[in-house]
Amino acid sequence: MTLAQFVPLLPEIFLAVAGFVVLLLGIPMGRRGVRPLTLIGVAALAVTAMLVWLVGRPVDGPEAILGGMLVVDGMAVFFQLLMLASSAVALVMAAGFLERSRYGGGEFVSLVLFATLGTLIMASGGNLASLYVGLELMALSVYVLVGYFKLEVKSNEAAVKYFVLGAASSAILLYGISLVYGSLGTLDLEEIHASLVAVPSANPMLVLGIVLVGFGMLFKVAAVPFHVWTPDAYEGAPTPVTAFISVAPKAAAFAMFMRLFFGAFAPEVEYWRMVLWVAAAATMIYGNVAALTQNNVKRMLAYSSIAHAGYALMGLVAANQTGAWALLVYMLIYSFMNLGAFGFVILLESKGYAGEEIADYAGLARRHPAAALGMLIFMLALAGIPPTAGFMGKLYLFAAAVEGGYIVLTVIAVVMSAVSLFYYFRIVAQMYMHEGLEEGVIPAELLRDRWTGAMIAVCVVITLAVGIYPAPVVGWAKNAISAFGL
Amino acid sequence: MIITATHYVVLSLILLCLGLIGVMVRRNFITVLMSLELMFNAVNLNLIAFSYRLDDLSGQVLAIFVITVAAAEVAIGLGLIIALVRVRDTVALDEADVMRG
Amino acid sequence: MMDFQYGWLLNLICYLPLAGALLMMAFINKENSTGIKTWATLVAGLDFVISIPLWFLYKPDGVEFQFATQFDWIPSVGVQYIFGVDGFSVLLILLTTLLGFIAVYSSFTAIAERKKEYYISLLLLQTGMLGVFCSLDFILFYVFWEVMLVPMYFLIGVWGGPRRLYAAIKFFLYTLFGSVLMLVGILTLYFYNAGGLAALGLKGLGNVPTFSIPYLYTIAPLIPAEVQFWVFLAFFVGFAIKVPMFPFHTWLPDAHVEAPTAASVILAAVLLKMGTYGFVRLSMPLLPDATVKAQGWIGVLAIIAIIYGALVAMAQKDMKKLVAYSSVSHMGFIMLGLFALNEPGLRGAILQMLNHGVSTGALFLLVGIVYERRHNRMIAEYGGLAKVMPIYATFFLVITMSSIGLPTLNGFIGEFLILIGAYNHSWVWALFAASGIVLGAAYMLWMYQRVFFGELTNEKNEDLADLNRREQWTLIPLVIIAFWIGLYPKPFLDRMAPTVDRVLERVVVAMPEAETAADRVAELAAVPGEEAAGEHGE
Amino acid sequence: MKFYDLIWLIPIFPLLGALINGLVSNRLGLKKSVTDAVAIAGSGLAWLLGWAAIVQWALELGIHNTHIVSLFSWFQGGSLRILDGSVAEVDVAASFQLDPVSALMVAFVTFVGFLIHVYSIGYMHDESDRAYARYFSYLNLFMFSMLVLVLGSNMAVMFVGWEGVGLCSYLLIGFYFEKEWCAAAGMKAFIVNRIGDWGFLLAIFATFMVFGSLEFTEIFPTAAAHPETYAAAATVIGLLLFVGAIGKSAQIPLYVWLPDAMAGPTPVSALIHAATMVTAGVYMVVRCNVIYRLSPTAMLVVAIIGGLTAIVAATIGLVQNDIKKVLAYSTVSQLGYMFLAAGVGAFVAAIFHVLTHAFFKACLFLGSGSVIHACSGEQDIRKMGGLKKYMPTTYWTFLAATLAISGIPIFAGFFSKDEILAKAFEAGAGNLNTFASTYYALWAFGMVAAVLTAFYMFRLVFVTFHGEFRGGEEAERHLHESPWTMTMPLVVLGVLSVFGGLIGFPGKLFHHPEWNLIERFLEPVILPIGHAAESGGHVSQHAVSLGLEWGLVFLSVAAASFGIWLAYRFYMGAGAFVRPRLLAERFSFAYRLLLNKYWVDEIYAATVIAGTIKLSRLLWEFDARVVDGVVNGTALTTVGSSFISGIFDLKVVDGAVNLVAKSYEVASREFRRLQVGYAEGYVMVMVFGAAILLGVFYLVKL
Repeated sequence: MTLAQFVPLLPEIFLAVAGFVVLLLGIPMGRRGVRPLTLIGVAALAVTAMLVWLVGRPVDGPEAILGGMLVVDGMAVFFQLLMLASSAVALVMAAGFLERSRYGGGEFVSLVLFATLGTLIMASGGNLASLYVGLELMALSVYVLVGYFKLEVKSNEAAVKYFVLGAASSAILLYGISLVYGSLGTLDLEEIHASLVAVPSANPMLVLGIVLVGFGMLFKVAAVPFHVWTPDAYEGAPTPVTAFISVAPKAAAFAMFMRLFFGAFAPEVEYWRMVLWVAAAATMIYGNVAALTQNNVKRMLAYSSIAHAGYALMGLVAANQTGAWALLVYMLIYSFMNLGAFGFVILLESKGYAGEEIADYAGLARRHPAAALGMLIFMLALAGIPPTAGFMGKLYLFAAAVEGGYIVLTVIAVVMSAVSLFYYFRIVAQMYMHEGLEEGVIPAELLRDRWTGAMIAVCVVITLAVGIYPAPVVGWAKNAISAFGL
Repeated sequence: MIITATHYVVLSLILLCLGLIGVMVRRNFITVLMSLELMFNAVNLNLIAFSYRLDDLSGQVLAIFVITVAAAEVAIGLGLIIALVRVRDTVALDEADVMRG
Repeated sequence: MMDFQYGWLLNLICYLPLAGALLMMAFINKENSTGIKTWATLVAGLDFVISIPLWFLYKPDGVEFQFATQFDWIPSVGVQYIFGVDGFSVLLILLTTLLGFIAVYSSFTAIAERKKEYYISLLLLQTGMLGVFCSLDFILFYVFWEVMLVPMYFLIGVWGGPRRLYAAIKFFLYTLFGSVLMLVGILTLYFYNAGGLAALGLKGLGNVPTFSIPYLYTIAPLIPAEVQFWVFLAFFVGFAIKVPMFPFHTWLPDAHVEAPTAASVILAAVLLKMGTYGFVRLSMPLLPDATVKAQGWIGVLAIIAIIYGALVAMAQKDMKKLVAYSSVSHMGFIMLGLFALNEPGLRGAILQMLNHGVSTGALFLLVGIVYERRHNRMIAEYGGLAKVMPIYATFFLVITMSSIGLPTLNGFIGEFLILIGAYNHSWVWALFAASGIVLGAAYMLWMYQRVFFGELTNEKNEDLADLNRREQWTLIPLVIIAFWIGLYPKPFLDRMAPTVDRVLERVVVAMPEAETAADRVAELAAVPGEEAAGEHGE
Repeated sequence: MKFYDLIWLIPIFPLLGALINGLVSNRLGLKKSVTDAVAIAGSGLAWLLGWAAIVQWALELGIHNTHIVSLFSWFQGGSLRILDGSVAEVDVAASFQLDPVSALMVAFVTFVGFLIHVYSIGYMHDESDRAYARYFSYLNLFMFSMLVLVLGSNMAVMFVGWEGVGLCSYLLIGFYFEKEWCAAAGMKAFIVNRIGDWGFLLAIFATFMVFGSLEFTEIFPTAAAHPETYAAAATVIGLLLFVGAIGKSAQIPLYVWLPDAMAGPTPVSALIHAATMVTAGVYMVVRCNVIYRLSPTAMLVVAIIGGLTAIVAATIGLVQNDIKKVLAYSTVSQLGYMFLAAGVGAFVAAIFHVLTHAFFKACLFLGSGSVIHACSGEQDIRKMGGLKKYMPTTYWTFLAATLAISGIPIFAGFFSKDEILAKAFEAGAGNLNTFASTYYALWAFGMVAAVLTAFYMFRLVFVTFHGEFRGGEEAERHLHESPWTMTMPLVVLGVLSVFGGLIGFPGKLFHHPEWNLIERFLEPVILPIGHAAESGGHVSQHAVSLGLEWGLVFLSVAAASFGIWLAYRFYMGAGAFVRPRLLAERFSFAYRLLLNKYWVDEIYAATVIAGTIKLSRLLWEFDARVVDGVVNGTALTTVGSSFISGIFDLKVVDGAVNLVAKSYEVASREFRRLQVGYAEGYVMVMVFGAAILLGVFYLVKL
């Protein structure tokens, strides 16, 4: 056991240390500390990213660390960089919001860092144990983040619900893991895969185990019927937290999903594909339809993120090369367009409170044309209208499903994505086609917040750039998933 | 009679279900926490039983992880309970329902 | 296959409006309305001017696609950026640039508020439409196809009438529903050409994956009938909604009635052509088998549209709605011509696309002109206008005549060729379709009479100003084109010939062996005349 | 200089006139004098060039050579597989042809047209400059279209003129567009004509499908060469063509537009609705005589429709009191004669009657115009009378024309009408196409119609020009003869209606067939059919003996004289107006029937028009409610728009109909109900959901 073996582990180690440092610094600085700590946090994430890049780059084939506890391969690098970036964006967006709130910044930043650390491990875990730990690290930090505004009724309530459901689900997940362990005698993904390839087993215990693990993952990606926590958690959590949990943890969950089901359980695909098919269809339909009549933007975006999870699941159902890299590309695109959308929710303030009602957007185009344009772009992207990245992301997922021959699923998906246009454009219509001067409407004001603004700009750029010239991202993703023998 | 892994599995399954039902039906947050603990321990029972039968340590290692994590979980849970009590002085879960639909 | 000479010109034409819009967004203050107008007019005008060379540089006897540009866009999935046009798209591009310019030029006084956004939307819309006509890669095509919708949504939704929000979202959703299904069709085709569709047990052709339309043309004959059927169905929904064909047409009246004049003009003149363009460019040459099988159904739908649209138009009280329904009828003619699947039919249909663009575009302009003066489109509000607005009445009469297909005007040539084509396929089709020209005359002239003739009853109309110079200039080009096509359509027909041939040479292969001359003469003898011939024999 | 190569210029002159008057003079506000100059030049040049070309052609090339001037290829539809399996090019040429028929038509169209232009100068001088220019540009435009119609060397070009004259008549009938009913009449004319055009178009397509060409010089020889092959096709084409003719030439059942067309200025009625346009149908049938001769059915239909129209229209004419209405119905009836002629294979007679009719009917209309002009717009003959002494020229010309139409020997009408009746009788006697009895009946109709014609025409003359003026002193003071511009054409036409008929002198009766100039002139047009034996269409010339021929002549003269005598008894001298009133009371129903023109207009209004409009309203409802609702599933837009725009009411009203909308809305609400709001509930949802998934899983797997 030499130190050299720990080198590939540097990013995680560094991030953990950084997390503690921030935590400690946070105690004396209190509320004043928000921005400096945020900067430190971002710096830490940047350094981690650099380390990930350095560690990941020399790797051509996957490299197992600590006896296969963690695996550094293309996919891990892709997801880790993605999650570091999105966490950084979320952090910066949060700064101003926290300052305006009456809660300090120290714990917040460190919690985000720890959650990110958890997601990193989820993306690179090569063993059920390490994956579980990563998952919990992420989950526990997020519970706290959701309840961060501990004296706000909604925030607290959201945390409570999320916590109870999350705990229960992770128990189920664990139970599944235990059954898998019981029937195969190992927790290492490689070995599981190998043994399943050797003898594709119909052992009911194993199958049940896989299915239960699947349930656990479906909960994390907020797929029907395990989506129930999402709307409340998203609505109740402080908006920057919502922005954060809607991207990094979700991406991580999908990463873990792929590790488990493409990596380990691939040979059993015929058993779990059907479940995922149903879940995917149900998720797309439920998410989009339930979103139609929402009037709270955060809640609407929550349902929309459920719907998007449904689209992403198509990649898993297809279970082919295209599906795999399409999922990667989609996660990247989804993260930035979603962050951007939430960025505006953060900035919008109505009568001293966060402007969360759709009506608060009335006439935004008149008062802040640039902002309205930005929001328009994100709405188009979420609805999957070209030339935004959202279209490209969906395109590949649909392609994957068609290639797999799941025409019905694809048709459901496309029809539902057309439906989704309707509720996204309710916001657009408010911004452009209402004066915001009607009776009883006091339009919300857009706060001046350079940091958040800058982050939104970044998201806009990425959303458009990837939409217009997706080639590099696609190429990268394609190489990244070479790990799986799909 | 010989105790086989199957017995443990059945037992753990029962425990798991008890825990789940507890979470479903109990209103008191603290009881719910305990039910959750029950579920985790069902898992642990499983893991240890298997690891014993397969005579492979990784199961027990995981079990230890689980215990630790469960502890952390409880800590957070209790924290939330305190917060809950502070904002609307009750520990009844189903009274926290301002958000719905 | 492709001629890359002057490829830059096509790109320039397509992206100039976009560039113009961006510059306007960046540099022109939204208060400076003259600046905005001048700039927009300048850009649109310039775009038209630089598109004129296409007319002369296009070589009808040259290779299939000209002015081409081609490079990899998303190499890892075989998406390419392919621009290129044949005679057919050249004509539509010219139509687009001309009407784009007219639309801008006609909105000076009509649009009072949020001018900047308005002209930006118009310019963006133009880039979208031109892109559709230029692109020869399925994904590229699809991208432009949807990009187009957004500015139109805003044009209707922001500057439209009282029910604009409804109309706008309806327009958007209808078209979107169609196009997403089309996307599924595209992907199926793509994978069939490449690896195949695993779970359906469809073995693909195993070619290198590509979305290039010219390439897919070459594999069209290899596609089995059932695949063709499903893909055709997917495409059909997309295009039929856009056309719009009979059961899918209801978005059209709403969109037209609520849209501002310029938007109506563009919508009628260019957007509706997208659907028929799709049929000619994609469905028919790519899926000849399914095309031939669908011929009967689509023909019947088209005939229903012709008569149904005309009858419903007759019942309208709102001028714009009347013209909108007349579009349904006219588009029915175009579909009929296309699916007669013979040379005159196709030529007539393509020519009729231009005619409809010119005539109906002009009609919407004309209606818009009185609407601008009186903010009322109800036929009942008018009457006797010929007395106060003679010039207006004259223009309106000429356009009316062109739209009801009076010889020496454009409408006649199109309808004549379409009908002779239809007759060639089945005299029953022609029998019913031709009744469209009677009904057409009925509803148009009835409207004309109620609006322009009779006593000048409504005193609100007594001091209506006749057309000013600008308004006349928006109409004159259209009138000139109407007469040009009516009197000497050869240049147009020559340019579209290669496209028509391409479609036919593919479709004809799929056709069932045509009956021998004898049967067909007998079939004709089976209509009246037969017993007479008998008696005559005695 | 070869004028016959410039025949394409003949229509161009009037077109230029129309353009100048229509576009320029309004803009520059030119005086009437300029307008006159332009218009007269337009029609005059056409006249001169036309005659020059015809004469030169007849002399240099000979009437047997059809002369074709092809300008350019108009439009090309590509190739098409026609019925006999061969492939034909749809390539329509803009080309004109000069042959006996078109020459004859051009000759009198340009001439009469010119006269009526001159007449109009006097008649329209009260109009404002603007309207004046508009009138003349329309009139010139009409000349253009009419000339294109008659000169066109293929069906497509002919159709151009065909529709063109329709447009012009629409514009001219609706000339006084401030008057609701004028505009309405114009529209009626156009739409009814369109129904005819529908047939014509289909005929064109059928022709192409059969012969692979639209050029007359290619179609007819082919058809004539192989009668059996094309017999069936000829029936279809012939009947479809005739639908067109019915529309344009106002035959039963589409004649209703012509009487209303009298809403236009009187010169227009004279030119378009008497002399030229309405005879286009006859021209077309004669032009296509080969087709018809191949098809007994078509011939019979043409003859029957013609005969019926002749008599029905005449009966209506008996009781009308509007001077122009009477003339209108007489026109319809005369057109009936022409079709009767064509139907019995007497195509020459048909054209001959077109010609003479052009003379006397134009004369009559112009005369009535001059009367109306004098009576300052009054058209009711009951308010006239005794005009003879105020306007002699008008009277004498009018009388001449009346004698002509009634078929009194020497006068133009006599020769043509007599020939038609003779030919009808021959058709019966010769048992043409085995329809002997029918043709006898039609001949009888013709005879009766002749009596009626003579009666109502002289009724008109007596009531208008004889007796006492019944219009009151005020009006009487204004009575005056019209200016020379109006009387001059009257005189010319009057003279022609007296002597014009001689060109068709029935030399046969005097063993000198060659005296019949027109028959010799038109002979080349009547192509000999392949094997005359089974072709039918021809009547053996000796079906009727010479004596019988003479008998027929006297019979028709007698008929005419009887009609005149009757009119005299009814409307002249002591017991004037008594008998008619008695009759009207005795047979009051018949009287009202005729007075209301058999209520045909009312019937059409009640059935066809009302039906169409009802249907369209109904379909609109259908469109708004059903199609919009269910078929397209405007679901979201409905719920949606109601949300966005807050106009729930409006949308959900017609959205409530549609199921999808509801289903989405309901689904959305139901789904949201799952989100109960408290944790335990959520766990339950999850557990049940999981259970369902497991169920699916096991079902699908096992």
